[in-house]
Amino acid sequence: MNPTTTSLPELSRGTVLGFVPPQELEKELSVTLYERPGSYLENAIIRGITLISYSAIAAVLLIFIFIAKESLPVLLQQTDNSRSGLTMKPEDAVNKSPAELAVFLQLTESQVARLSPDVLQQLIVSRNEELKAGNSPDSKLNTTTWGMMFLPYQWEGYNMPVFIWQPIGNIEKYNVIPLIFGSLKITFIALLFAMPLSLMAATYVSQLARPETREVIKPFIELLAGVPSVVLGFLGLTGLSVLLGPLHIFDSHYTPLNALVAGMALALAVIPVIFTIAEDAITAVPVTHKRAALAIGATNWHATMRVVVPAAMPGIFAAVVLGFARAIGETMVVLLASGNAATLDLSIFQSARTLTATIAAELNEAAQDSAHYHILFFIGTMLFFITFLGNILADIILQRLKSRLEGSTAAEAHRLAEQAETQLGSSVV
Amino acid sequence: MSTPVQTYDADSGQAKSYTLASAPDETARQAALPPIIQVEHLSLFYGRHQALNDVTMQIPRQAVTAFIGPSGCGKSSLLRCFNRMNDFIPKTRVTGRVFFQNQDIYDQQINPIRLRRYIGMVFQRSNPFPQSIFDNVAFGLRLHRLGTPQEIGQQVEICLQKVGLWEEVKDRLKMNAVNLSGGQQQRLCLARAISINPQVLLMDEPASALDPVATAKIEELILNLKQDYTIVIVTHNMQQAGRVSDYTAFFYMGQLVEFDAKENIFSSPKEEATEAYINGRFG
Amino acid sequence: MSSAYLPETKLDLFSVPIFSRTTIGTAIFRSAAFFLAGVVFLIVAYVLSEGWRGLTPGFIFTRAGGSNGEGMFDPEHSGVFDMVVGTVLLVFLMTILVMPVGIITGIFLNEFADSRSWTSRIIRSSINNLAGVPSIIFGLFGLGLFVLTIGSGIDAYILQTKNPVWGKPSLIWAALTLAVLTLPVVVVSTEQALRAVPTSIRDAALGMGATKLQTLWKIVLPQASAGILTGGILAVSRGAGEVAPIMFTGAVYYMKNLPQGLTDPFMELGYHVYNMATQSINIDQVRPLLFSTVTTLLLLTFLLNAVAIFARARVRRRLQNLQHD
Amino acid sequence: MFPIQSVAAKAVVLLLVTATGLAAQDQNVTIKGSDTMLVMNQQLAQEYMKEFPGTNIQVSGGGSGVGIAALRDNTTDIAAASRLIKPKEVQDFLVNVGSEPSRFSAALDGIAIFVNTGNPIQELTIDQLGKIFHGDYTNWNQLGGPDEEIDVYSRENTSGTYSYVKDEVLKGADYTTRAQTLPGTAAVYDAVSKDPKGIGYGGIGYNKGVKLVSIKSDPSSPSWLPTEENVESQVYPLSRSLNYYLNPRTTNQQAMKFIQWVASPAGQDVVVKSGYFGLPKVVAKADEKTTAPDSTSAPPPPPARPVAANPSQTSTKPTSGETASSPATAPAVIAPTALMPDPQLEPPAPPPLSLSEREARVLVREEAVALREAKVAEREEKLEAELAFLKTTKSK
Repeated sequence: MNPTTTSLPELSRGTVLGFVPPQELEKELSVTLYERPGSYLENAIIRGITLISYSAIAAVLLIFIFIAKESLPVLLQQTDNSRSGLTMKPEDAVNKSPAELAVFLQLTESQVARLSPDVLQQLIVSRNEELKAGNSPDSKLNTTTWGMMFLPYQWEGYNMPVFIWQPIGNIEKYNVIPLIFGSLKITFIALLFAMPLSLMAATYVSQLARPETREVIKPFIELLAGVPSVVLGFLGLTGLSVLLGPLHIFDSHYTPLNALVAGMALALAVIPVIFTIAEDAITAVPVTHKRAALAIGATNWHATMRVVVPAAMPGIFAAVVLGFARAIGETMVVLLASGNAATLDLSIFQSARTLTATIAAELNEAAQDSAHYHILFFIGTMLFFITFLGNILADIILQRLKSRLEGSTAAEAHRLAEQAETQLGSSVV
Repeated sequence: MSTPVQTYDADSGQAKSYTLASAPDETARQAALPPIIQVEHLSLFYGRHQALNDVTMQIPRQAVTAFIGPSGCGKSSLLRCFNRMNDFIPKTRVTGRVFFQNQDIYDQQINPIRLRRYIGMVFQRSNPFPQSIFDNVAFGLRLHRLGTPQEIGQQVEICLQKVGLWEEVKDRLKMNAVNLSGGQQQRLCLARAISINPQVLLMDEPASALDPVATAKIEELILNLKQDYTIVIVTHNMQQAGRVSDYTAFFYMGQLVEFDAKENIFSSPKEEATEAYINGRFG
Repeated sequence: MSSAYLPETKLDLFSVPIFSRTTIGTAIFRSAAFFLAGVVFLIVAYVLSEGWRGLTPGFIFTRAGGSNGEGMFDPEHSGVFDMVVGTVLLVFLMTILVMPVGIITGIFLNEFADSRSWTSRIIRSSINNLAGVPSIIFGLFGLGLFVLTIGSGIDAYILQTKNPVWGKPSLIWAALTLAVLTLPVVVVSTEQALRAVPTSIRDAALGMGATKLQTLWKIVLPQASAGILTGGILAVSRGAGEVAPIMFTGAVYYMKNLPQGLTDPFMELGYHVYNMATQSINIDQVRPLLFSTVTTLLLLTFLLNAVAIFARARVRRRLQNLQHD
Repeated sequence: MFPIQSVAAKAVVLLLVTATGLAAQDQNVTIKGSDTMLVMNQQLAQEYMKEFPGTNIQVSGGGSGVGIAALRDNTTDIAAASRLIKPKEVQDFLVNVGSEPSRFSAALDGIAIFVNTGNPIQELTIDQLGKIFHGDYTNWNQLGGPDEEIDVYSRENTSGTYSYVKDEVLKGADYTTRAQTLPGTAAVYDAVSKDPKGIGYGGIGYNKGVKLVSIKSDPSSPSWLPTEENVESQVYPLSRSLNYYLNPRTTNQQAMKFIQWVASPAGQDVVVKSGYFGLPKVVAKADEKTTAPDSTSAPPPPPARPVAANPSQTSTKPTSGETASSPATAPAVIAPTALMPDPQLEPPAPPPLSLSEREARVLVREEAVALREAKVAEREEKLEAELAFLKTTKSK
């Protein structure tokens, strides 16, 4: 007796789609199981998807290569803006070897070879002009060395070694320490405002607020992400600086556009970043954790602070790190609102100049392939690495959060899943 | 009446083979048919963790086979090996062989996607697609290009009738399946699974998330469906295994401890561990 | 007056202490949240109150520079029509360019790549880094790669023309630069949208014998589409406000005609705001114009953001409903 | 070549040209560069296009450096620069283009020094100013003002104005590190108008809401305000010119035409309307008279510096052969002959130079004239020395 043939037609009133009679099953399987319908197309599509995904890597690599290439002369210390005063007479050009000319003109030999004699002479005239130093002994210095860029130096006319960023003028001064200091100072102030506010708000919105409140508050704060930074900078420049004006009673050196104004305006740009990521991280903590705490009589507040927030700590930390990266990379706000004075003043009522604002303001005007141009790209490289490190740090932390919530390996994840299923199942049945 | 099962086993020295002894008539009839799935020395690794250790067994045709055992014993993993759903878990490694209708499904040449058309699966939590009820059931038919639109319509009706859902939903086939109750959703998933007439139906704790009434309905369905399909069900509910299964396999720590007709397992287990588990002394 | 029947120690189920850690802590957190919302409200209110007066249809539909050459900073006669058109065109092009790549990358990361594999890690950290690159660097990058390398390359080798056609700042290059800039936004929100689709649904489809692509196309993408769209809108609103990247790659301060082709430059709202804030000769005279323009820009980005936030909330709610069963 | 390839190539070309749209219909001129000149350029462009329909002028900012780099890369027709081209940039041009760009002056600008309206300070010497900007004076009472800190407002160090003040006022010394640098001259004016302790500098065109300070070169000389005539006559110590740079080999006739138009009365009217000062025709006449090699209608470059810094500035350099042959063809507008536009396209010739009322006013001021002539003489001397130098170069 064959059960399949007897039972199935009873139930079916029409064709039994996909039914394979047992006697034919083995034969059919031996064919169909080996079929790969459309798999070439599928593979091609998947390969295409993979390939396109690599374009993100390509973009970052291209950007990095582009920045690094332009900062290479500084990194390799090939730039030299010392002015020896040793000029070359244009008429001597014919006697000089291409190599000598190349060194003198700071060109490659192949470039020199392509120049017509006329142009060559004009170049020498122009280069002579550049080399004709002022009368300052500082003009013989190469101000693009590591030492000059990172250590204080006693310039002519100063009575002690100082850090100075003044890249325009007879003697270019490229000390980047005030810029790094300014970036850190403003970023620090911004985080000082943004961090507690946005973290508290994130915790409140995610855990403490009633649903109706959350529905109103959350979109409002997230709306801040939609304010273009040029508008934030403009508001800092025209609104905040006036609003904070009365603070000048605290400091006789008070300047209307200062690190505080810029920091607060920057905080507005950073808050949505920290808020969104932290809120996501806190919401991602399984609700069971909190219920467990609530079930033993904790208040909502205690359950949130003792159970949920600690569980989301890595995510919160990552939010802060990403906020830091955003703050240090933000350009327009600080350019407009910080006053941009490259000082090493600790006072928050003093202006400060950031790395990004320096790039934005000066790159426009720097002559291409000048030392100034290369140093600005060197700053760009530094920024790239700072954000890169920040991102990697955040990535590692987030990964840890994930494995904390999901289990570290696939096997463990599987085991945990099975355990959870068991608990759930037995509790119901 | 005892019927020894013919095992396909080349090196039987180490392998465990079972004789399905003193089973009732129906079991004997099932046992007389060639097994539909044969497992040989199957071991499964998730990364460094070994989930299954040298399992050898056969799944009888036209019967309900239940896998029982404590959490983490590997029963679900084995079930997922049958239609290669484990492929999707990264770093999974399999040794040994699994035959489905004498085809080695871990053969390099096998297309696991085709395999799943013959071996359907119902999951622990109901997972209807967020589409209409009709589209849910018709999904597989359309996917595998089975039948004309009219035939698909008929088939949907048949399947919904088979799972006893037709009367409940026939007026709202266009409704989003997500809005059904938990039990209804699970039955819908069942209907979806059988819509393409698979040879084997794998059920991974299909009733564990349901209330007793819904569970009873599912169990009833299982008993009905075993007329048409070979069913393998994973459950940690002993009573359920007792109620629905013809054969029961007990797993412990990734190993198959005992596999026999339900009556034998529940009344006279051969292994101490099985007895301990059935009597609720651990697990 | 207490009754003698009640036990001496009674359960306190009603009192709520006024000054407990709970109430004070919650109050502080609540005030932080409301303070932030208030700040946003203030900013919007300030800009709107200064700018709404000038925000007439006439303002939006009048060509920049006025009809009789009053100049772009004349608040009486100048409009922002060119800038609105330029912004819309730019953002539209950018969306077309960034969406496919961003969505596909998001799909790859979430559906095809093992999240612990090196490829996906490198891609993911690339995306994060892209998000962290200062926007001014994007501008230079766009100028260096798109305008001066690719554009000039097209001119020199394909069109073989001396007069730059592609090798100059234009709409297409600015849009491409912005596309690179907004790529992370799209990728991340695509990933989030995909992650929100329950695995069980994927398993169901795969268990029916669907291939990965079929599962993706028939089950996952329809589910995630709203979330993916959100990403697109967020990218658009981010792109609409950026100034630095387009400064060198296509935005012009003034031109007579509206852009008519991919290789035309364009005027843009954000850039216009920047110029007015820093270059205007008479800051008081320009202020109303400036605020009206800022209002236009804000309304544009807010509108897009509001749509995105609304869409995301809806998606989230739907998913929560799904998971509650 | 296989036909399929050429067909494909043609298709690509067609596609690219189609995508280019209708852009080619109008005659395009692009002006890019100095932010200071943005507003003026826009107004000039708008006026010019009204007068000559069928042209399409695009104006964009970015900075003088960006403009000059764009000119070198051939991505703009005209570079606007509020400063003179730097030696490094000249070298860049020579290497990449083979010649240096030609300079044309568009307007004059006086760098105003200004304080808050509440500040009693009336006049300052260049020396005092230098000490303020350098940070030697930190309190207004050191200058006879109230006992208050001095807040120094400056432009970004890339602004042409910044360099100019650094050279002319600070004599090359550094600004105090506490100087606040603001993006845009308007921002500096705005900041000083709000800050009672502030002092700033910037183009005269922006002058609103502040008090201008009279400047004198040394304590004994008279002090000058940056008024139109004082700037034109160069008696005001801080005067400079705003320039256009053009690639001498440009094929864009329309660009040339535009520049000529800017120097014409119609163009100069717009310049004045946009807040800057027109080009002094008197000086142009003086140039003609002294047969200065820079046969432009341009004003003398700001005193002393440009000539010293940039000898190669002169356009009748023997090296650019064609230009030397006919320096007198266009006395008022500086056009190297290679650039001379089509007769058809040629704009109406600028009217012959005559003494306008404005110039007459200037001439009345005897002091001013004396000073100016001294300056012209000085410049002439330098130019002659320069010429001699170049001649030796050539003969060699």
